[in-house]
Amino acid sequence: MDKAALKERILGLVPEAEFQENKQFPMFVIPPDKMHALAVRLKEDTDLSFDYLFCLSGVDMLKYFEVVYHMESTTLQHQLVLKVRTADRENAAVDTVCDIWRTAELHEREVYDLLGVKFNSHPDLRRFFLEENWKGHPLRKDYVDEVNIVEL
Amino acid sequence: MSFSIYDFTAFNQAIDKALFDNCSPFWATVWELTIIGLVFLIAYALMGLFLVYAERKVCAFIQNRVGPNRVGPYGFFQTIADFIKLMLKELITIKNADKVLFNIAPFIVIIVNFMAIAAIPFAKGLHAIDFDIGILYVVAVSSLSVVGVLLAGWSSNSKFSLIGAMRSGAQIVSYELSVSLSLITMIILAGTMQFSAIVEGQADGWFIFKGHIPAIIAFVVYLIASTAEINRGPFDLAEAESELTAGFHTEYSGIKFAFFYLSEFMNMFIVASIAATLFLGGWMPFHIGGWTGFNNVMDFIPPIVWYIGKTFFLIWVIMLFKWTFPRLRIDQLLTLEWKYLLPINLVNILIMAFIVLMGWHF
Amino acid sequence: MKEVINPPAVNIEEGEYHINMGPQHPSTHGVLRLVLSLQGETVKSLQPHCGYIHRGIEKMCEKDTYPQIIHLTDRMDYLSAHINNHAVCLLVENALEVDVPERVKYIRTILDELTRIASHQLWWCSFGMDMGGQTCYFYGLRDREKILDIFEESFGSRLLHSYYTPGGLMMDIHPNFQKRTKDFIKYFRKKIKDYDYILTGNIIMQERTKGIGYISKEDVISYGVTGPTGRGSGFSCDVRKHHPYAAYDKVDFREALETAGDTFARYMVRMHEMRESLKIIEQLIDNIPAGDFSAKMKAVIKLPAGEYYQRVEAARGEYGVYVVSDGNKSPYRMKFRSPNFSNLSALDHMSRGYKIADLIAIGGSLDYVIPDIDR
Amino acid sequence: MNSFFKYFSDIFRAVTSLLKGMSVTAGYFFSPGQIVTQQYPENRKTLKMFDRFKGEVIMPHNGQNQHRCTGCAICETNCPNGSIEIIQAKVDMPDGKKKRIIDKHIYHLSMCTFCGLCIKSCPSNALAWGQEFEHAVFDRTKLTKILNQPGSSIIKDIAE
Repeated sequence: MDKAALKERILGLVPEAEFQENKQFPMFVIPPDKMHALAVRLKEDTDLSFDYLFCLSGVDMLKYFEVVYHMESTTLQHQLVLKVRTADRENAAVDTVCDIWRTAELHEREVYDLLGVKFNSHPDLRRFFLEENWKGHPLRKDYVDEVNIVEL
Repeated sequence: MSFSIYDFTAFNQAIDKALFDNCSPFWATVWELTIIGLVFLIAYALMGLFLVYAERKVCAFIQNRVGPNRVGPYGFFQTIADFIKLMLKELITIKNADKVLFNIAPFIVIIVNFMAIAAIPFAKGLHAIDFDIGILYVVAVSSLSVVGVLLAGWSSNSKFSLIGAMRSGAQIVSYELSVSLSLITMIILAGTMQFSAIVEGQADGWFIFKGHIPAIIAFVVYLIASTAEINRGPFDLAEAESELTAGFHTEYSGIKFAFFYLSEFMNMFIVASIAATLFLGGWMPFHIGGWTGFNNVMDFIPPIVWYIGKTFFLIWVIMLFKWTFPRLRIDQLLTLEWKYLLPINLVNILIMAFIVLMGWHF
Repeated sequence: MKEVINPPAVNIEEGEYHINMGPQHPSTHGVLRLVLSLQGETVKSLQPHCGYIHRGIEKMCEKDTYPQIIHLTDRMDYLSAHINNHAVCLLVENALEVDVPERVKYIRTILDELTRIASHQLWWCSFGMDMGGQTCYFYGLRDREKILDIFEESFGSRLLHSYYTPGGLMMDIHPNFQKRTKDFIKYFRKKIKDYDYILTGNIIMQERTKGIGYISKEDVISYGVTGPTGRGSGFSCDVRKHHPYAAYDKVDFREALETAGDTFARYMVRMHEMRESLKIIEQLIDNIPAGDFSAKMKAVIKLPAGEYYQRVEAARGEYGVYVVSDGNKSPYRMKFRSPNFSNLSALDHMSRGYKIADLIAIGGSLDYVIPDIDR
Repeated sequence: MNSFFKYFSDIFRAVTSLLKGMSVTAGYFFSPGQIVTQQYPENRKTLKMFDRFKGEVIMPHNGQNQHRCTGCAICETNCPNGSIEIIQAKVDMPDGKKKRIIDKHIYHLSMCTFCGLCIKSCPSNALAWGQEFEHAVFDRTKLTKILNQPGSSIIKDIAE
């Protein structure tokens, strides 16, 4: 499916989605509550069949957190990027997709560890890299650590 | 007192006579035992150190390396340096370990080694005891070493050690069978269990040549099974460095670790000596029945050289096993024993018995 | 007493016990800690615990300029350092729409493939050692040394090269480079037969790996397992084929695919890949076009605001770089999609129900590099 | 009967595969000429690193104790982890103007990652790779080096 067809298809599934212009991949911003249902459709529908989630990253945009899903269909060879935004900095939470793509389990733990975005109904949401008693989330832009981060 | 490198009988008898002439029979026996004990202790330590050095050199050459070459010429004193280091190391005591068993375990392994060595004939007349059930004795004694390994693993209070010990238990118990059966095959051929008689019986040709194919099969089976019995690679599941870090001796340090390490090499030596004695004629030079001239030339080489040569060749083969093959898994190990070695062995005994019965051997 | 960090969230059944494998263990290939729950010797479940060498590379990248990031990506998957650097360079070049000289593309492709061979050699020898055959380790390292010598002569370092820069290369290749590479191909074609004799054909090794650590194609895709591990289960995921970069569209090579999905299949994929890489190098080494070794780049590289993603095929799987740029000289957010990270997530699934010894073999066949997981 | 033959063919296959492996290792055992180990401290005299070997960053000086560094501090900004510090000095030129020249080019070898960005970015080619690789010292402070030699000056035509 090419870019235009994908755009139409996704907007048909989630009318609230916002299309973003990008040279590489078709990119959409999805409302957080719609994400999980959309993800199920993306994997199940035969004309989409996005079965391979190759990257899941979290970005701190200061006003909001963004969780970015890069996915690909191994059969149809098309790619798609979805973004979910959450404005709450204290209790940022997004629905998990690790029941759809198993690879998300560790990726979501990493995002939770480093950015503090919680994932609802994740089976085992613990810190992945840092100790359990670590304070703060290092990849946040407002994170300060005078001991470990050396300013040059 | 006559001393000959070809025959130690007269030399031993002279010492024996001198002691009994000068002391009461009780003290003479005590002196004899002390002398033998000291000689064996020194020989054991030297042999162990040399074998460690030999293994490091052999594996180095196999792996395109030079091996130890810093201490002494060609690194010959490397193991002595290592031994001194191990002696000086702290003996770590483990919390919640069973202290008594933990301390006893290395000694059990070493004592078992000594007991087995006692029966081996090194040259003509050069052995501590010449039992008439020598083979039975060696097989019985060497199976005791599993006790040491099991105790070491169990008393360490470490899961890695425990897994290693349990593996070793299963392994030694099953491989004991194949070792004994392949030895029985040769006993049938030899008609005796006495080591000296077995060696004398090979004066006109080694058993591996005299016994046709069954002897060769028994030899191969014995090599495999005994390698497994002494926990050496590819059967080193009890240690399994890449799986269990060091298996049953994970928690040992210093001289206690050195005991386990030394005993592993001495086990290899014992196993190789038995194989050399039973299959390759022990200290008996290479003889071919009827070729008197050739036999005389062979006789010129002292028996102790023959013995050491054969033993070290077998040790080299066992080392080659370790440095070539990947390790087996525990279920494969047992499959190999119960599905392959044991049936082959049983059939082999039958064939051997048949051959001996018909008098088809040389 | 200090509390146990990250206690495992599993219920202990009767007869079940836990073992900490690592962070210091001979066959975790670094500081990976696996909490195993065992029943006898059978693995019931497994929990990876990472972060023992987490260096915060993604955070550091936010302070560095794009040419400086190169020296950090070196240190992630240090065994495919060139390929990691390639990803960052390609990302910057594609974002700025720089036309990279053909010569650079060819050299990069050759070096990537040499890196892949070197990495697979190290995998082979450490896999052999995991299986208990220590001699493999030395044979693998001996042959890898030849590649490292080529690297050292051409750009002075053996492991962490920092040779690629956005726009081209640090310096031109050494005059001896082609000759040495050709010598190496000749040498290695001979030596790879030893590999087959010692390990591939060995009955013990085959018995220990066939049917062990099975993972199906669906699971592989779902877990995002790529590289030789994914291709061992029949997941055609070679980025070089599907999204060709550098000079990969000009060479003829076969994507090594196996369908068995067990440890032996993964082993065979890597053995095939070494041979395919030799083929790729052979096709390119005599045809390196003359030209500049770098495109003209500005002194300060600034990416236009936006998001960029670049995928390359590293030795262990698909390596991705995701950059959010706000138009400054350093990225706003940089995320690395490291192949080992996803591959590790499947380890639990693969090893359940197998023995400890199998777990070691499965781990060896995944070929994880811990700094790449931890970043 | 079929399984009977399979049993023995299995054994035969296994034994041949093992013998193949042993032939390789025994082959290497008996050919010590293939040993690849380098005897390092002994071969110190003959050991020569490749021309491009990245041992350390040095500042080449010519016979008159002159270097090419202008003290522009581009290498300092380009260094990813702050292993270079430039200390500049102001000198009075004969025409009365003040001019900044290099006072100390401090190089922390302990922090250097050998990425080569300083050498690549230097506009006057003042830095180069040195082949020295035996960096072990007993005191960490000895790893901080001053690259411009004491009393050195800049080569005239670069200063202009």
